[in-house]
Amino acid sequence: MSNVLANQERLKIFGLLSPAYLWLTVAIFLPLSAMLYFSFLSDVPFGDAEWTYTANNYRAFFQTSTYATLLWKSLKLGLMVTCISLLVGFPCAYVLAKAIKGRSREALFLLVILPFWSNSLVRIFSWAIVLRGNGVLELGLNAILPFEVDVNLMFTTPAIVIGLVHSYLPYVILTSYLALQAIDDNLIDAARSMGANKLTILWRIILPLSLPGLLAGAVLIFVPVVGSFMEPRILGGRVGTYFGTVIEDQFVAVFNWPLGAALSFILLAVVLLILAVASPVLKRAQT
Amino acid sequence: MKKQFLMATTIAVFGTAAAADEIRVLNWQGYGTDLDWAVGAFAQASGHTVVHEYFNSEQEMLTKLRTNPGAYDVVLINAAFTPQAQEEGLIGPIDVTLIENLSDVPPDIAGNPDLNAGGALHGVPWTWGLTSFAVNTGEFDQTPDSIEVFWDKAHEGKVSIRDDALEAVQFAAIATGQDINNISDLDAVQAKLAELMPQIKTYWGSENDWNQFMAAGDLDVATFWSGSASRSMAAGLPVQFVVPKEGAIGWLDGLSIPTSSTKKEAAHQFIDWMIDPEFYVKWAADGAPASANAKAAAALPDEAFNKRILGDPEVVARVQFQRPVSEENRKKYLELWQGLKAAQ
Amino acid sequence: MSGRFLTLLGKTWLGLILFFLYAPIIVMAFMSFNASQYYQLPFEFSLKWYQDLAGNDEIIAAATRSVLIALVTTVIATILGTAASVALFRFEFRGKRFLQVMLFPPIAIPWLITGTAMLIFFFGVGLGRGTPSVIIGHVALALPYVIVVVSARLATFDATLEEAARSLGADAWTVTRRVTLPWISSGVIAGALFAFAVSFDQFVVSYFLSEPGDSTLPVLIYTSIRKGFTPEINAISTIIIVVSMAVMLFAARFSNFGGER
Amino acid sequence: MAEVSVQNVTKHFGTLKALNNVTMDFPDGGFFALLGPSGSGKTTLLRAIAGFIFTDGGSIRIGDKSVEHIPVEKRDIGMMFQNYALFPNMTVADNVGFGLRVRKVGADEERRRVGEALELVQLGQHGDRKPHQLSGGQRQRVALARAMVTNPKVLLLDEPLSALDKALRVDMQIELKRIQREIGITTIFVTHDQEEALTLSDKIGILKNGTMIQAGPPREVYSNPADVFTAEFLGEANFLSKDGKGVLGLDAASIKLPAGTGTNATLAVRPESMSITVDEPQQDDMSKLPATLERRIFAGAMATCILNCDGQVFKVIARDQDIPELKEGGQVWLSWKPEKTIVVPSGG
Repeated sequence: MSNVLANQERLKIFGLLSPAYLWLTVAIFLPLSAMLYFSFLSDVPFGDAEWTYTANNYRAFFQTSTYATLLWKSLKLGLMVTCISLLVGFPCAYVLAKAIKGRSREALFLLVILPFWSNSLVRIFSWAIVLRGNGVLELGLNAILPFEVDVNLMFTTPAIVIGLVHSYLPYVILTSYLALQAIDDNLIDAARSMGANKLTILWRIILPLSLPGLLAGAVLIFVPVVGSFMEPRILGGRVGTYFGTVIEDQFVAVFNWPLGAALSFILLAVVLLILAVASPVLKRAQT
Repeated sequence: MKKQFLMATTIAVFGTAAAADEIRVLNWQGYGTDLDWAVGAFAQASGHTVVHEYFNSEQEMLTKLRTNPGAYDVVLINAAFTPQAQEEGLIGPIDVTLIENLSDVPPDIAGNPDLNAGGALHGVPWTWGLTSFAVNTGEFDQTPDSIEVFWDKAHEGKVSIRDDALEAVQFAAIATGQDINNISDLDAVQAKLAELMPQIKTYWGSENDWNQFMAAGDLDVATFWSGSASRSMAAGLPVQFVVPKEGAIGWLDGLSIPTSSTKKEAAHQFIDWMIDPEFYVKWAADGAPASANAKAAAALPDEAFNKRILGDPEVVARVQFQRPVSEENRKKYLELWQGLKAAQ
Repeated sequence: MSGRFLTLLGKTWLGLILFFLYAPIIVMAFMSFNASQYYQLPFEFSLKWYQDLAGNDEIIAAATRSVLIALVTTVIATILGTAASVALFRFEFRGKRFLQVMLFPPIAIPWLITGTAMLIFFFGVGLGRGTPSVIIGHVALALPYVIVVVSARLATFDATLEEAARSLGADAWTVTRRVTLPWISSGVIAGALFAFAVSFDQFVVSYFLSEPGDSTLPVLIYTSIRKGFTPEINAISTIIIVVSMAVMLFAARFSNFGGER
Repeated sequence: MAEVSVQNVTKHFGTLKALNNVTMDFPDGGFFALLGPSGSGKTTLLRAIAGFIFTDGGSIRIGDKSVEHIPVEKRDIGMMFQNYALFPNMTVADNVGFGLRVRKVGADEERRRVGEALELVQLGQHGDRKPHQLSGGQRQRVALARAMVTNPKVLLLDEPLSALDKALRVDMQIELKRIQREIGITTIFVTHDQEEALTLSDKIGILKNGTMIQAGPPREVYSNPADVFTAEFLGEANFLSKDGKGVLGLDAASIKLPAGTGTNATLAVRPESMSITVDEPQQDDMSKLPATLERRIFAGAMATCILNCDGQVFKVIARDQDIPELKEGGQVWLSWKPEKTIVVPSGG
């Protein structure tokens, strides 16, 4: 009896999961495996190119301090962008989920996601117009403020952070919103009836209950930001060299795919390691 | 009208106005071959239509050729890469008898050793130009004549070079008085670039970047390509292209036909049209690199950028043309450049 | 008193953030009406770029193609992703953790690398280039986002609701349809919006996998950077944003997602 | 423990008058029910007492303190929610201890009082469980313990039993009453179930459209409803007349009315007040009516009969053994004592 049930369940799991994962396998996992294979070659095996198996591409990471320095710089950038996005986005999601009701909430929710539907390059270039000297920000501030200010953020780390926070903020707003919306308002009322003030409610009830959403948002931000290259390159100028831009160079400018792939897999390994270390800590925080 | 007539006669001479083909051209975007009027005139005269695909680096172009056999009929290749493409068997020899305008290309260009890799012409010389620099005329009373302007503290934070390892290294080689194709003192290059870094506001990646930075007043002086400079000047930006006394990097672009092309005849016709003076003069009016065709270059009006600056034999004498770079050197240059960038 | 003040403060914050999110969009739209080709200020009104755009078949075709590909991608990725999320949420089985972890590589590895890998692989297995390959790639890139977003919503789902429904005699499918799906609908819609955004902004895969002449809007933008793109790009982007805003707000009027519990 | 007093409280939601000049006293230690259909304002009133809603006018006192401007968290109340609102991220003990921790009573004190509270609701062994591991009835007890553990001045219950099934509900009613008696806390609960209200409370307030229709002990509101609505809402009633107009062509002489009944009053009789006999009852002091037995529904000790009296349907509930054996369609007599006729003042 239970065997039949187990079989049925297995069939169901298979039926629900296999389309998505089959798709991912064909279009992502197998290609990435091929890439992993390439990362151990001396050259991409196209045409008449000669190649041999080698671990040199991975060794390259350790041979100069350049890559490690840049990876560390990228990790710091990822952490900073993630923290800022969480601090900025969570209150937004809270207001959206708890303070605004009905139709206007849906409309606002859509408005948060809509900027995503524009081309990222166009968005980044628009930021450049805002942030550069004599740009929109400076003109705007000088129009409002009674005194003259010089604002030229272009080609600085703050410019990169602004651009990245802008690109990824909707993720954290969205996932936090979904989690917050699921919190029964009665729980908040119940806590108040027991004498809890707003801070206690936030700390003891709302944050723990919305933690899955916050974490999903944090992962969705941290992971791609560490490998980002477009925002740093365009908005960072001279200071915009990061691990992602070096990988991009290997693929776009130099076409040293084996080295680029090796660097990408090192990035992936480090990111997964960080998530693995962080997940039990965060899981404990939830209870 | 005259052009159509010309084209018609060209084709009549070949006597091969065969069935209409669709030829696929692989090139930088906005680099001559994809001009609407040019493609339209070609289609009207020959019956062949033209479809474009673009690349963003030479390496990408080579990869596209490798991974898409049969997809392209004409490809633009920088002479410094022609030997590699030829060695890999990606491009085939040109049938010179099918390209009538080739007779107007001076022998020293047509005989370029890189274009003639493997002992036969593999790239029809099309355009050439310089990688030097341009200055914002509003920031200079007198146009500088030395590359040392990049290291001038007066322009600190208002300088830009392209984010390209080879170009950066060759640029510094010129500044240190070395042969760009045979750099003997790489340490001097590195030191010179390290000294340059604090001067730099940002790197530029594309003509678009360059124009926007200049237009926004972010830059006083930046490396640039001659063809792009002529376009920017034509568009009204207050810039002046400079070929300094220390010299400049020269490059030559050729049009090649992939071995795997199935429409070679139409491809030859298209290349012939591309080096036609008729086409070139009209193109140069909106800003184009210099033509490899002497007759085309001569047909330019006297005030034209390409005639004024690149037509000057004294200038040409200072140019060092790029030769193929070995894989080993390429890696060395990249490491050097990345190390410098990462240190910022 | 303080409650009302906090609410006001919160709404002001939300307003500020919306302004931040739209700042570049507004600038983008403004620049489409600015005469300068190099995005120079001060602003000088002109409809030139819209006129140019009307005559630019290439951009219009590319934009249309992008929208169609994004729509197809959204539908496929949302259905497959939601099914997978439900399975990951509802069942315990060996290898589940592994499957969840496997969602990270597509997000963590820059699209550039994934796109290149696809190119090589598709080339290797002879799948070749063309719109089907582009869609296969887009769906694969959008799937992890859909699964992560829908799972985040499911994680807040009270499993006892399902148990309650089943105890009332509803079969698994009915429970899914009547209890689970309505609960996660806002997550599914959010996932769909993300899938659309991922596909619509995706240039690497389209760049490598689309047939010459069949480029999408991001590919067109990416390849034109070198020479410089004109504010025509701003014009088409502005039109797309305005139209999607209208469509979405219209749809929001007649749906009830993300609404009351 | 304290008495609660609500005086002339008014609350608007936009144009909707949710509470209209509501007044009711809740003496110390009593068990009170707010009863009414949905939308009557009973929950609004409870939430106004709790402090979730600030009223537009009138006064609310808890003990000797006027609380209109005091927010919930400072009112020192205990509240139990319809779906219990247990914190899913905390154990049972942490849920119950939440209010104590907020009050910073110290870890030992907290442990002791949580233990006591859980003992009181007979869940002493379940402190380490998470809410989702409990049954519906257990959750309800946790919610109750949580609401009481801080010794609040007043205990507010919002439809506390509505999520339970019938059998469990009756058990919990008894349990709730026992605990309330034991600690003697002033308790106000909202319900739409009249039976629950009648069973549990010392005093019932009946609301309709935001207005307090009647407030009084259960027996009083049951037998002397203030208006037709109350009469109908508090159990079933067989109407003899409405607003002075006879609902059936009754032989007026056969119905004995209490003295002083106005001519335009509404008259009704509860189903359990009527007797059924085959022969016409001989007592002159009884009200009586001839009727046809239409259906007889057996339900254990009791039975429900549906009768037709001149086109008007009456319902009678009586002990099964007291109803004569008759075929459906047989002729019978209905009779009841005159004081069992409910006289509802007109215009109520």
